[in-house]
Amino acid sequence: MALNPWVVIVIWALLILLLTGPLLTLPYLMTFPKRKEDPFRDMPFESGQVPQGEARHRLAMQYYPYVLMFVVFDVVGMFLFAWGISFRAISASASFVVLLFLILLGAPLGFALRLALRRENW
Amino acid sequence: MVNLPNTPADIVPFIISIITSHTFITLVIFPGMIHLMIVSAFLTWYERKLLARIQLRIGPLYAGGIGGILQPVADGVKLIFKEVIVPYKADRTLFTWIPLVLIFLGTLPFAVIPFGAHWVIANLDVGLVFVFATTSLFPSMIIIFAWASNSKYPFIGGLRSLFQQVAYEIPMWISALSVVILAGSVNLVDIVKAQSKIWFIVPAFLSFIVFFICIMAELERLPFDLPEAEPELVAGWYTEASGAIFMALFLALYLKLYMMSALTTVLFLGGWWGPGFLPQPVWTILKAMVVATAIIIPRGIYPRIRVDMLIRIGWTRLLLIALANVFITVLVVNSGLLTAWGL
Amino acid sequence: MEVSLAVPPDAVFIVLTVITLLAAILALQAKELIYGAIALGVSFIGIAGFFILLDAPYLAMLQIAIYVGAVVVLILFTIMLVRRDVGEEVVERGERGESAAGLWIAGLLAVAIAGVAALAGPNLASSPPPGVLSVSDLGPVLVTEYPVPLIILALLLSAALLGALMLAKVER
Amino acid sequence: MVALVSYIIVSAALLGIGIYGLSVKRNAIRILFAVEIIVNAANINFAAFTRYLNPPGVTGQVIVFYSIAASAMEAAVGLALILVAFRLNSSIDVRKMDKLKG
Repeated sequence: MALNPWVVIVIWALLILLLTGPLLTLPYLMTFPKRKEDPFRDMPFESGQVPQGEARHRLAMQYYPYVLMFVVFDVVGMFLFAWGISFRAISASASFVVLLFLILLGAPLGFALRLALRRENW
Repeated sequence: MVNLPNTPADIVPFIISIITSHTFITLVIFPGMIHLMIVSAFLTWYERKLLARIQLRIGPLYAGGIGGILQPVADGVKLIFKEVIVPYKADRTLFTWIPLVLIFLGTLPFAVIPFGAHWVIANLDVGLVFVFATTSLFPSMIIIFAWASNSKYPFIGGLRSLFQQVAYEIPMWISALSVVILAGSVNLVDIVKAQSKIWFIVPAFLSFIVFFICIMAELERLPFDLPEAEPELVAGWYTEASGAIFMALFLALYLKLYMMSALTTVLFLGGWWGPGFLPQPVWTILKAMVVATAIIIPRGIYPRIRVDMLIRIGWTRLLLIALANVFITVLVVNSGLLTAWGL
Repeated sequence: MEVSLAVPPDAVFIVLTVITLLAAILALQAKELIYGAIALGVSFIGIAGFFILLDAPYLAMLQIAIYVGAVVVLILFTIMLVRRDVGEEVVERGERGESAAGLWIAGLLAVAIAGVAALAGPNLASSPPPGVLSVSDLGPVLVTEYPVPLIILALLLSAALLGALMLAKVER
Repeated sequence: MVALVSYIIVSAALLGIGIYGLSVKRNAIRILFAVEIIVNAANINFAAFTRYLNPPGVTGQVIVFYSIAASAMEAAVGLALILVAFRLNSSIDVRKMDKLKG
């Protein structure tokens, strides 16, 4: 009896939910919704101080370029995987295109890193 | 095809036939649930004991005979019965259910990781990409959890975690690409089968180093544990987690540790291959434990580095080394140096 | 009585449709933008499910890794960069009438396309024909048959990276 | 089995949802959501047509490949634009972006 692997994965996912669901569902049903709000008990931890100001503050832009580079190189990575699987099936000259692809991306990567590393830009 | 029971007398043989089927055994017992529960509980104890030994302490001692090996069970019972405190003005729904999603994401990749030639839950053609796609969902879940906590330390820790995982994901993929080129497949079973003569750590040693550093960063382990740096951020993005929620997060992190160790084993350390006096799955688990030990030990030894340095290293050094290694692999494969080992 | 343990594709299809459409609606209608982003991610995962049904597992993984793994992260990051009180949807005067109009336009368009498709339905395939390429066949097609789009893709990626960085940079 | 029409209908419904969001929402990030939903509706069609009408070929899958890459880049640039708009206007409501109006 050979099942389609995707069906097995769906069964596996349902099994995980079935077994780990009670871990949080039971405490949730038993305690969370019924309790009254207690400002002292529910106070966010701030090393014993009373929290001041907004917790979800506006964050610094400093690392934004890295997230941007991640999005770009995610695409590159997924493409390279598609090429890597079939590397043995294609000729070396076809792989040259991929080399060109990477070289073309090298320059903007370097420039983006240079921009990102300068603190005064952000 | 299965015969559904027609008469009440057929029900017992029907259930037996289900339980003894290979799919059921792989799902529930061996690479599946029971094995994962035992190993992840063991890993929590193992880490505490190992770190204690490194720092000349004793560690867990009392619960359950040998060296307090039942300590995880005691911890679990304690945490389940503790009160769960949801911080003031926190987003209750997300705060409660994201830990469950994290456990789910930590467990799901085990479906495709082979522990033996037949000990794999689902022999998927896109196995490696499936693992990477699943692990790429961790950062967003962590930042959502941190946002939902409505507290300053978790928010800072969550952001650091986001940057860190994002910075190290790409080098990790690119270093795994060398393995894919060598094996010519992303099916994890095929990747292990391709290592029957030589483990990929030999032809792709640099990739292994890069991959190992990247999984240390992905797992937020020292020296890359900035998201949960104790002196600065109390406990990072899970500062506000308590009781059952904390247990769920803890479990998710250890499942991820085991998953990454097993993945390293499968990709670089020859998976189930080993001398024949032990069965295949034992070799996989042993090698994964060695990798896990190598991941844990630096926690007792190294200091942590600064967050901007960390991200810069990931993007400049590791990415370049990984890409260079892809080219080296391509050249080696094309030159035919590895034909002696059937690659 | 013999039954197949393989799940019928119809049931899977219906479940996926419900998840995808509901999540897409929620992505636009949820009060908090964070919930909207999560719903958008769920909707993308549902579409990945469609790709799996269509025997394109690599595309499904691509969809999850790029959309849910990267784009949703970027969206979450941006939501947290624009201040929280502004990130909230502000329902102002006049939106109700517009939303009715928008609903009409969108509904008419969708019904028109679906109607044309349904009219042509009997002529279209009712079940997928056999013959599927395996995962390893996507790569050669990408590299050998379409090299020029690949180079253009590299240029597009560079342009997007640099453009977004120069836009987001503080100007002095 | 699932008929090809079903995929087209799902895709049309997604397109409808996307166009609704595009025409009604005023929050720039929501508009981006709507655009992504529309792109995905098109992707479903490509994958379905290539599976049903061109069986052992993967041309449609390659198109989806590029489409996903392009729309990821579109999201990156779009979000950068939203950031700039927020910096200039301290609002991401598209109807308040009227600095160019005379």
